[in-house]
Amino acid sequence: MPDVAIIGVGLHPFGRYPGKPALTMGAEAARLALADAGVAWTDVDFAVGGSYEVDQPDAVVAEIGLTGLPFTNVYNGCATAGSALALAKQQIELGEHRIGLVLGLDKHEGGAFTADPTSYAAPEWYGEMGLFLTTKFFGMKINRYMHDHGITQQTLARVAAKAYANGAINPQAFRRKALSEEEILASRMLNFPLTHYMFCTPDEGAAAVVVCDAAIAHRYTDTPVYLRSVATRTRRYGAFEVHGTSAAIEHVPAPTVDAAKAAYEAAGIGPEEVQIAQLQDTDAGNEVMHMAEVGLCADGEQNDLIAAGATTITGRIPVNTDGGLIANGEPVGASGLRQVHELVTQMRGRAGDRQMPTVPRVGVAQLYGAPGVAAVSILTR
Amino acid sequence: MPDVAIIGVGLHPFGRYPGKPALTMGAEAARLALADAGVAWTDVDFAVGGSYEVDQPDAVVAEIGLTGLPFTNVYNGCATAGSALALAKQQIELGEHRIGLVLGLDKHEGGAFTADPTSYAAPEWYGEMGLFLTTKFFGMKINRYMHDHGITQQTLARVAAKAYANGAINPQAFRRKALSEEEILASRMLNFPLTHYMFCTPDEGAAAVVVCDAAIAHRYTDTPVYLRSVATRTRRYGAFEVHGTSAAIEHVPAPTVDAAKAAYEAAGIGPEEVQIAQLQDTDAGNEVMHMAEVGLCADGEQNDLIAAGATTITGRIPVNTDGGLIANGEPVGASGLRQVHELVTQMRGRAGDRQMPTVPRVGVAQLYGAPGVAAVSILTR
Amino acid sequence: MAGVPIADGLFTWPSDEPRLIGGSCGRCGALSFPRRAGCPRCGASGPVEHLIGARGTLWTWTSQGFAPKEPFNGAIGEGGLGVPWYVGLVEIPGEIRVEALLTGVSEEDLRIGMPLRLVVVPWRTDDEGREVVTFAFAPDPDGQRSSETEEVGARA
Amino acid sequence: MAGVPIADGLFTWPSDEPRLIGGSCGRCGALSFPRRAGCPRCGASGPVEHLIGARGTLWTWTSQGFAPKEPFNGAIGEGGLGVPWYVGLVEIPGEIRVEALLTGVSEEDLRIGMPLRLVVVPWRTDDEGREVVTFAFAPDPDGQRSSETEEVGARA
Ligand SMILES: [Zn+2]
Ligand SMILES: [Zn+2]
Repeated sequence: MPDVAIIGVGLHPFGRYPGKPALTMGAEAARLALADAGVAWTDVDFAVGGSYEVDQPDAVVAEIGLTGLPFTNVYNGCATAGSALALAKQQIELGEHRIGLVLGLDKHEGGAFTADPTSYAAPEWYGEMGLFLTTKFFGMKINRYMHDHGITQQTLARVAAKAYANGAINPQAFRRKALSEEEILASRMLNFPLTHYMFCTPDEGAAAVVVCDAAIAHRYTDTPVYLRSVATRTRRYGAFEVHGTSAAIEHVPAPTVDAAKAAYEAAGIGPEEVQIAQLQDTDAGNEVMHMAEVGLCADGEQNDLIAAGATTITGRIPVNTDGGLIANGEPVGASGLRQVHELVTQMRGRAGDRQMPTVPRVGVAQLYGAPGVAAVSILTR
Repeated sequence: MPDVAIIGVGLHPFGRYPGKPALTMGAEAARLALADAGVAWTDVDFAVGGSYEVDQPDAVVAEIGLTGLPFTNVYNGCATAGSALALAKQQIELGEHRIGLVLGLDKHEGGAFTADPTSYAAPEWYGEMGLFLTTKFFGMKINRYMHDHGITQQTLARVAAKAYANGAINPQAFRRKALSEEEILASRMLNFPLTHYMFCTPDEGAAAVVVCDAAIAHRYTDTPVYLRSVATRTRRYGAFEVHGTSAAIEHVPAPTVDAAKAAYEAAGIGPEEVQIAQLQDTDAGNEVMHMAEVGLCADGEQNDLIAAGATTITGRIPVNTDGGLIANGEPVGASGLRQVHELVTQMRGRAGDRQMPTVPRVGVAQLYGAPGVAAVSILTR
Repeated sequence: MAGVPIADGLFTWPSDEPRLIGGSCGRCGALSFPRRAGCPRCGASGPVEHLIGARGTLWTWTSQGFAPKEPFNGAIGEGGLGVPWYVGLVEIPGEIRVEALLTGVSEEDLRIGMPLRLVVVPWRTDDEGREVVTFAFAPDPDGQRSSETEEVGARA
Repeated sequence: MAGVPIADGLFTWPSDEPRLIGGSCGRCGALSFPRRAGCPRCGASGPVEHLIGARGTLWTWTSQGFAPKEPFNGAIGEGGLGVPWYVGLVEIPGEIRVEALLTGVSEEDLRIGMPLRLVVVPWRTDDEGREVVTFAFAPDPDGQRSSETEEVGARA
């Protein structure tokens, strides 16, 4: 079965672009990724797209060329990029196609998401009672985690401060102003223990990745990065999840734990080998919990690790080196491909001011979203 | 590489169900398909969902069981089921999974679709001028086709009358009243030459299919139907397509032609072997053109074939034996799986009043939708 | 108290001792709330009605520092929810954890493990002038803290 | 005629002989309308401006028997579009086919192959009271029918 290589990445920086359609941003990201790979669009065999706001990202072919290729759109909330990468990987592994484009694009214009609870299998009264909100779930999840494992609110502030610090040295970030832990703690309390500056915001942007059969990667690049595995999982009965009206007392791990286990196993790589991680930091609490869920540390070790700077760019296991969701915002369909863009950029040693001192060999990207789906990808160079 | 078998199908009849959420209909269709296959949900390794109205059909797990399985949502407009089947087939062929559920569900409450033109890569002025409509494209396409190939409006009326006649003997159809060709021709002209009764309407419903590695199909059924191939394609430059502000003078075939060619080739089966067809009949003109596009006849032969009853249930090559979109309506995400439901039902000889006299061995299902995507699947028993 | 429940089949009403109406799976025994058409663990259809215990402890909680958007239809401020308001996951011992609004609490006295009891509270006045009621959990002075009350961590 | 175009870069205006503004690909030569950031055939970026011929023939057409919904913002009825109104694909010989509203036509005289010419027509009055204009195609008494005028089929 062919290995899969990433030979090009492209990013339309995340932020606010009034009047600029999502598909236009998507076309720009696609062009950048193709140019980075040195691949002509007419040589691409298939494509996969992901977006929340745009039902059919494949419509981008009107902008980048009507070549007739198969172009499948996928959507799994915040984990969309995981599903897209998995599908692309499968198509190359089957040998039917050799070169593919994976594209994410979105445009969320201000404010939180609104939706019909019944479209998420939640009852109508759940929405009427004001419970159909993702952020309050994150507050409840980290509050219990802090209780069980002694994580402090100071640790949450440190995570957010790191995100803004990384954003400040990333020319493509949305939030480019460093914020102190004090400023973060003093900002408005949104969902105890999470303050305003501990959250990311929905925004706009696009990201693209060109993948190919690893056997032909050398034609395009001297620095291929290999997509070793992608695993996606939904929640099991007993996991405490978004939009859950109830949860079982029997406790089972979160879907990220299941996805990570499957991804490590498929890659033949253990979490102790990971040198850089991109984790879903919808808020600072999520980054803390996801560190343990993907096996980078044991539950409760985060206080000391983070206080010691282990997750900063010069630390032992840098997390969200480009500022993550907190500094980049989250255009849902594109967010996970921004993670891959950053891993590839670091693994190629091209991250500029935010380059890790030692170019990493093994990276992990993790996504989590409503209504309880996770994706974990392992990359190596 | 494993062959892929369909071992169960389930249908929540299409129609209007005020107050009933799409996911509830999806859960019912999934249960029916699982019961038909004799498979427990806990034995299903993966799932694929498709829907227009519900962003994340995977939320159905709250109704049918939180087993933690990977559940990918896909969306390619009217061709969604093709993308979903293709993805399911790939996962089984890769050998990672053995049993999968493919689920489509939707709930369109009255009226035509509205959307933002820029989400389909069409300019804003195109919508402001009233051009962002799919039905007028279908009127223009069949009008030119009639000009080039001598198809008559009477032929269009015959196609619609056949759809209503088949619907009348299908207990699960939405439109169950036979209509005469005269009534169809006399109904209001919507988009010349297409009258009101020549069009399908958006509605609500769900359909599900259980697929497995053919090597284990005998554990579940004596009448497996094999999914020989699925091909999906987008439009090429030169094809005359929905939401096109312009078209090239150089003419290339429609995406259905490309998808059909790829599907026949992959299946090792030619169009002359097809004994039953389910074609995208968004309107009667589409059925006429799609007959030729999937190779069931040459351009222009439709007048005589249809006048002779060749596409009726007792004809040489029955088309849309369950009444198609015209008699069932189109819940977009579910529509293509209804086609598969009907092919499987006919191939098992269980279609009751509408059963073909000779149980068919080879069937084709074809989908086409905005902004110019097509899917063709080949099934055999 | 009178009033129309916010939804049918959600809690026993009218009642002096209202209970939440859950489902119990005939195949695997899993409990769920509210009762659905299928079992959330094994997928078996038709869980049977199960009245959930009215007393429990707070498993986790958070505050809600901004008013929710549609489809929220309760009142905010005077006579309605305060801002911030509070929501928690309440563990009913040996049964299930239920997500619910918390009433009669403040950030200062909320503690994981504190005893709570089910109450039915006014929610809104509907278009026909009827009082709509819903369920919430309130501090239970007669209850016991859960056995795992010790907080490992401290607030910053 | 005065008026503000419905969109920038769509047609040359004001002008006695307006032309649609298309794009021509520097790599493969493909034409497109309107001009986009990329070539719809090969994907090369930056097609250059190409003024499309103002005369053509009707490649196909249909009627529109119901008023379109938003984002349609023109007038229906008095002084606006009639119902039904007409739309077609107009072939500009040797260049491209353009989708457009048809004006000054009725179902009786519409024929595939008939000669048409570009016109700029009133569309609506905007919020500031300005007349907005757009493009359409109208019968061209000086034009030639296309060479493939023969209709194989007949209307029912
Ligand atoms: Zn059960
Ligand atoms: Zn070109």
